[in-house]
Amino acid sequence: MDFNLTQEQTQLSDTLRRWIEKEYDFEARRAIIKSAEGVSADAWSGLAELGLMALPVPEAQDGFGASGSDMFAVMQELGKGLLVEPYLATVSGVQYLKQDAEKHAELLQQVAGGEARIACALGEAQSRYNRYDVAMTAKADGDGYILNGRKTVVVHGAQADHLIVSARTDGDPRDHSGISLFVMAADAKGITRSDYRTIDGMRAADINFADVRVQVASLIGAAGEAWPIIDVVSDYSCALICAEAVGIMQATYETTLEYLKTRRQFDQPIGAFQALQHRMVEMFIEVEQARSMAMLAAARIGSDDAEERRRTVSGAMIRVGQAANRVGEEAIQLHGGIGMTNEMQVAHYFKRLTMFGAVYGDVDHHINRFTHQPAFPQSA
Amino acid sequence: MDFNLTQEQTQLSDTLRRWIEKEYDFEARRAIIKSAEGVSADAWSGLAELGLMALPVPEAQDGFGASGSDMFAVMQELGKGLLVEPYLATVSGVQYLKQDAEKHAELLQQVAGGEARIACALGEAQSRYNRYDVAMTAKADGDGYILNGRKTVVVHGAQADHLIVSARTDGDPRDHSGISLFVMAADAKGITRSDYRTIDGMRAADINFADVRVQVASLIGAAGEAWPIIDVVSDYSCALICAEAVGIMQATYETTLEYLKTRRQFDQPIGAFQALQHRMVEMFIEVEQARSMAMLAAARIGSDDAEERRRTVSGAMIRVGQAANRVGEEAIQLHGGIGMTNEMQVAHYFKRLTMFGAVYGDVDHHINRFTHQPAFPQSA
Amino acid sequence: MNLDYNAEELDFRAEVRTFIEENLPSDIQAKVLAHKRLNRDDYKRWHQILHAKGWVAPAWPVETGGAGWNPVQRHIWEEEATRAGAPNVLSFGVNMIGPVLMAFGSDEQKSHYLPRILSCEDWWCQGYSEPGSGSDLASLKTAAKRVQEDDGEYYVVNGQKTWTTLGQHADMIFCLVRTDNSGRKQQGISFLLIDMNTPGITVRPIITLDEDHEVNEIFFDNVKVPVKNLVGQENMGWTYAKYLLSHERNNVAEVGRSKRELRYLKQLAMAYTSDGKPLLEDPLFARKVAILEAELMALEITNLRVVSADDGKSEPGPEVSMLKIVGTEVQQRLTELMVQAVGPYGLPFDAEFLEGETEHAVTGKDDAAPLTAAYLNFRKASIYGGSNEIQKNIMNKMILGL
Amino acid sequence: MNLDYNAEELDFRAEVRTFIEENLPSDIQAKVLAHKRLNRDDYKRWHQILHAKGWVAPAWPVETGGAGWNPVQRHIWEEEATRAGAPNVLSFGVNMIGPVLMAFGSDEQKSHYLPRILSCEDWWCQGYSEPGSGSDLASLKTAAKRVQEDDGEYYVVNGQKTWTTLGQHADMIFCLVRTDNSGRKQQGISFLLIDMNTPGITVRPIITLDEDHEVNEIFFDNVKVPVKNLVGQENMGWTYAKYLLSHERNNVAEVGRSKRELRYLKQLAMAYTSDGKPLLEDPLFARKVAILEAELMALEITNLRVVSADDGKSEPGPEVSMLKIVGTEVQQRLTELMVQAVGPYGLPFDAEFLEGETEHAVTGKDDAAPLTAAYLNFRKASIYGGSNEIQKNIMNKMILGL
Repeated sequence: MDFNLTQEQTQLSDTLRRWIEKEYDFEARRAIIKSAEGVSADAWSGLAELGLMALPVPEAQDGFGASGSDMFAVMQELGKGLLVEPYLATVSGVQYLKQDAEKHAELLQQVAGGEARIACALGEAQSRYNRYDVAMTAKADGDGYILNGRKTVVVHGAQADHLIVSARTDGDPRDHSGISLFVMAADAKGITRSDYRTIDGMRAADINFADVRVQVASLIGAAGEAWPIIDVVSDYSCALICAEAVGIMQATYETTLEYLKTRRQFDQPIGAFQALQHRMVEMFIEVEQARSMAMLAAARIGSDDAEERRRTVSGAMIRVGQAANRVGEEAIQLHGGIGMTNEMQVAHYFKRLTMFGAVYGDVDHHINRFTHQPAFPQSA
Repeated sequence: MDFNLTQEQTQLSDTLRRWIEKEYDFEARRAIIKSAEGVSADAWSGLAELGLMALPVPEAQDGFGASGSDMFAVMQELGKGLLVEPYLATVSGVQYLKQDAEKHAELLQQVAGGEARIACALGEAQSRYNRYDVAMTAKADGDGYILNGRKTVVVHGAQADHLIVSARTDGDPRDHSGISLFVMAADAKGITRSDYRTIDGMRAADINFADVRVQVASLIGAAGEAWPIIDVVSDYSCALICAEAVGIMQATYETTLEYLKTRRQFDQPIGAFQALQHRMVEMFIEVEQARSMAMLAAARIGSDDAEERRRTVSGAMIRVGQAANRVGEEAIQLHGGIGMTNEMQVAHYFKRLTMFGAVYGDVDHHINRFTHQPAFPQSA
Repeated sequence: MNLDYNAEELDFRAEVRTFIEENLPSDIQAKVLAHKRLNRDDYKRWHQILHAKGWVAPAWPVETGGAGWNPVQRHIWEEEATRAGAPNVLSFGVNMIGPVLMAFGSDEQKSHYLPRILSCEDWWCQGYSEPGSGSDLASLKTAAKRVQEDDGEYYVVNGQKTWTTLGQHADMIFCLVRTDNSGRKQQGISFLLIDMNTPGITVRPIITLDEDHEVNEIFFDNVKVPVKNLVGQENMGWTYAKYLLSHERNNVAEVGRSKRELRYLKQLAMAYTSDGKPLLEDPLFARKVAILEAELMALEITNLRVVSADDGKSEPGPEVSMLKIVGTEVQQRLTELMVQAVGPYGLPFDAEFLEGETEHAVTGKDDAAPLTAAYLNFRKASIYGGSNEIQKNIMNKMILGL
Repeated sequence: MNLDYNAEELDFRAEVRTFIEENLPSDIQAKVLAHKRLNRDDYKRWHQILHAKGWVAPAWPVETGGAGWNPVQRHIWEEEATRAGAPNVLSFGVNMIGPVLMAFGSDEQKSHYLPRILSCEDWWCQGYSEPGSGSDLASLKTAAKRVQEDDGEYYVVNGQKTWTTLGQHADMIFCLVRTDNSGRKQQGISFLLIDMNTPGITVRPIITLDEDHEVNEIFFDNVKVPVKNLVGQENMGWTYAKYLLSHERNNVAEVGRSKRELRYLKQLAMAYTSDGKPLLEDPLFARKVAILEAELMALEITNLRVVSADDGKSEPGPEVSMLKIVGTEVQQRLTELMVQAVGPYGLPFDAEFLEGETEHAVTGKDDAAPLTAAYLNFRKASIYGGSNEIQKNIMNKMILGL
């Protein structure tokens, strides 16, 4: 058993941290958010040079074939820096492509080289966190399919040049079977994207598909059998946002602790008040418990035991989700008014933590998933 | 609008409080609990002399026809004194008899005179908090019924001389219809009672019914139509245990506050520590919020609007139930080791608060009931 | 013990309800109900409608132009107004400086300012907090030095105030300033009325985390204030400030507003679905709503207990701190559950829609678009007006005595 | 980062598991699993079984008769033993006085007492707390005066200790006593070993709120203790006490026990029904179990992180306080949910059944009968061994530095 990062992981983390301090500080980030694109091509190149794009790509496609714990280390640092680049979207995309890697080797190589950005267009207006709730259709037509429908709140949907899209080739809207996955150029004919800001400094888009024609070659996995792929890749993404959230919470804890040491009221630092000390201890514990669960999830996302993977990942989404809520709200309360201003980094940590479960499922969603695992009555 | 007790209510409360201080202090109570009977005939006479037995009985049956808020005042005082007498059981029994008062006038008069004690035998091994889950049967036979079955954890079942019993004259075990209510002498042939202590100083019994024959005259209400009666009387009992719990919490709060003022550690009263001060403020708020809900429930138990009554009573069981848990656990923690000893009144407050929902439904039960009211989507 | 309104109170409620139905402008109401941001004109318009009716100052005596309502009437008014979606009447004039002037102001100050508060000719803001003094208000440093000039005596004010709510719209500010440094920090504070158009005043927006411009920093650079704008006596300002804070209790529990928001939350949870079913039918979500509803039911009674014990004359007790704590917790929890109710639709941030610049949200979900911003904004509720930690300190001192 | 056991560790686990399966007496196991009360003989029997195997003192070096296991091995042992339903080996000898004697005891003390700890010939108890000194341990008052008598030098001890766990069974007690009043309260404390059979010692039961006799008051009335029973130097006892407290970290998170109890909770929630369905299928109950399970999963990793960072030599860090806080919260919550699971069956109190005097509970529900008593009993977990408030103070000082 070993809970330390490997030497390589530590090295990459350190390099990444230094890069963020130099290239992606508060002001730089603000400028990127305010820009028309909402993301930074320079930052993308910079991250690619550090090896972040090649990291999750299989070695066969010019990548490094990173483990879950490698990604844990990276996401934690990206969290501390609150990066708004389409990294998670792209990495999740890579996971989809990996399920059918030889077929999609070219795109994987492009990602590894920093030349492609991917977004995953899975959610729809009615689907909430249930990725099997797919109304969008893909109709077989000659040597391909014709897609019609609308995907909503697709994170970085307008910043990607490739989209991974779920559509129904068979079955009723909430059937688990009959769902297919396609990868396509984001500017394919019939696709229109409506880009907007998100409250946590990112971008998302609603994407309309009107008679979009794709080839059979764009399928990921077999037609109609995408659900197990979506399930496993969503868990991968969950583990990554847990790691990211741990990084944000660590930074939130540190900045709050620092504030309690320096802010003076009633002729003493406010950290001298015992009621606040105990609450800070509780915040520390929240971060450590969340870190433990995020580490466990990262270690299990490659597991062959699908039920154990689901249990661990949903357990992590529960525990990290609770911590994200508590740590974020408490940090603002302990900062008082100053934490309410957009000038303070802690406000941005808070916003990101607030949106922790908005894409991959909130605490209740994962409680439901956790308690509906067949082994729930026995597990411990 | 008036939130004060009336002059009569205040007078009764004061008299009752003085009586408890004199006749039912910690040592007296301990002796009663240790006694073979587990309750005190003297105390019962004393309470009857104060008018407590006549209080809930209709005026037509020699009672005072008390309102919900009269009972609120009384139960609050009984709570502070942690009385272990079969008062709630008897008063609940009175409510059942009141549904068919002329028929059961004699027993009501006996209760008013302090000559009868009643227990309500509704729960069964499988029924948990669902009083419609009745497996016990009553089979029509000539001019009466023959009862067979087993009632469990009947509070003061062995101390009562009359029992009110639910049994199924029709339908399947969990049907709402087909349930009938009977009142009978507790020593009727075929009844065997197994008496035991409860963790909070009371008594309860499992009661077996083997071919127990009762007359048609012992029916309360119409055969097979007891469910609405059980529903309304259970709400009445709920409102009363809420009031009792508020009395206990008030006493718990006061004794804990006193302890924080007198117990010294690190050369100061432990109440000088801000972390504990804030927690005591939170305890104060819990008690006041619980009191408000208990007052509202007491005011609404006579309401003709059954749904508003259910909503208010279940709302009270939710809020008071939460408070009972938080106040009890926090009082023990703030007392430290000394609160763990059976010599301390606070330990007994805690035990009673712990068992708050054990008979009439825990917080989850009442959340389910609250959220399943037809108007839940609109109420506020 | 009787928890129902009497006939007179029911009549009053009916009157109030009818008036609001007939007079609340529907465009303002729509903004409030939809959690969109109000502008200066929205506030002024509603203020002037109430002024015309004589209802803008519920607690002021009739002879000063107020409604002269008793505490229960005021509660009914607040409940009905907020229930219907009326904006709050801004506190700074009616509930804050008004009562202070009535109690401590000169006759000239009363006759000049009070009518202008009622008519909204003067929009007031508050100059209490400073960057260095948040919870520890008495440590304030903004200095006022008394000087004699050719045209009369003045205070020259230098320093900075912060968290000045809607100060960008204000005509007047009431300020705590330091006129003496020699004694305890609570001594040497004076209470000044300052025209916002005086040279030397700079208002700088503070953009909050929801990207709203609601609060400001105000800088004073040799601002000359005539001595007649001193309230009461020099160096006695702390007394007046405490008086004001103790009267800042008006509708502190916000029960009416929270009931309205609870209904809105339920509507959302019926409209938004998971797995094809309304979210309100999900036991886990329904549970959270039920617990909150029970808390709010209790708060309503707790509030009424405090209100009905209020004789309108004596100082409000520390129970007001309890109303503030529970009231803000309920408000915050409501916004939190609304964000949860809309799931992924909590993510988009549509500033144009919030400011009323577009008719519909970019996502098409107009009901969801303002919610996360509202949640973020409402974190202030447990911080301003005396943080909930300060309220606990007050309750500890005044009730518990630890 | 690798969260799995290596092959060596897996082998060790298999060995441990087999041993427990083959050697844990089934009657003791049954009591533990059913939350019934253990008697003196139960503890001794298991202790001696482990002693025979050489496993009674996992952390002691092999040369002193210990198992000499590393922290991960100890963790595996604790996990397996508690999982199977083995009683804890009593801490007072093996984990508390043993390490103190190894570090600070005289050669004579070591050679006499250590083997008797391993064999359980001496049952030890702890004399730390006094009625006036709970969290503030150093304020203790029990006095020891050094006197010369004909047959040698003695300490004469007068005073009172309290919360002495299982002191009614003990042969020996280690005590903190005051030998000097002149300096700071932490100075002037000495560490004595006292034979419980010495004249002048009275043990009085404290009955806890679950009507159990687990703790005691111990009175010392002119109790003569030979000076050779002083550990280390006079007036240096606080140093040894702190050393002991910092080593009282053994299995403080109680992960193995809590996992066993979680499984038991789920069994209960499958056996007890509401509306004809197992309670575990009620979304509200399942939710509480899931949240607790996730907390316990996290705690297991947090615990392993601390364990794997422990080199077995340096002082354990304040992380141990975190394990204590979260560990006790989980344990308490488990007992709370068990009580909730059985509904009305939490109410009956069947002392005879708990003490093993009857085979079945009076209600027939043997599984439910002990649960409320266990819940009540476990409130102690956040109080003793340094209350969770004290743990937070420690963490604040050592980690946060506020």
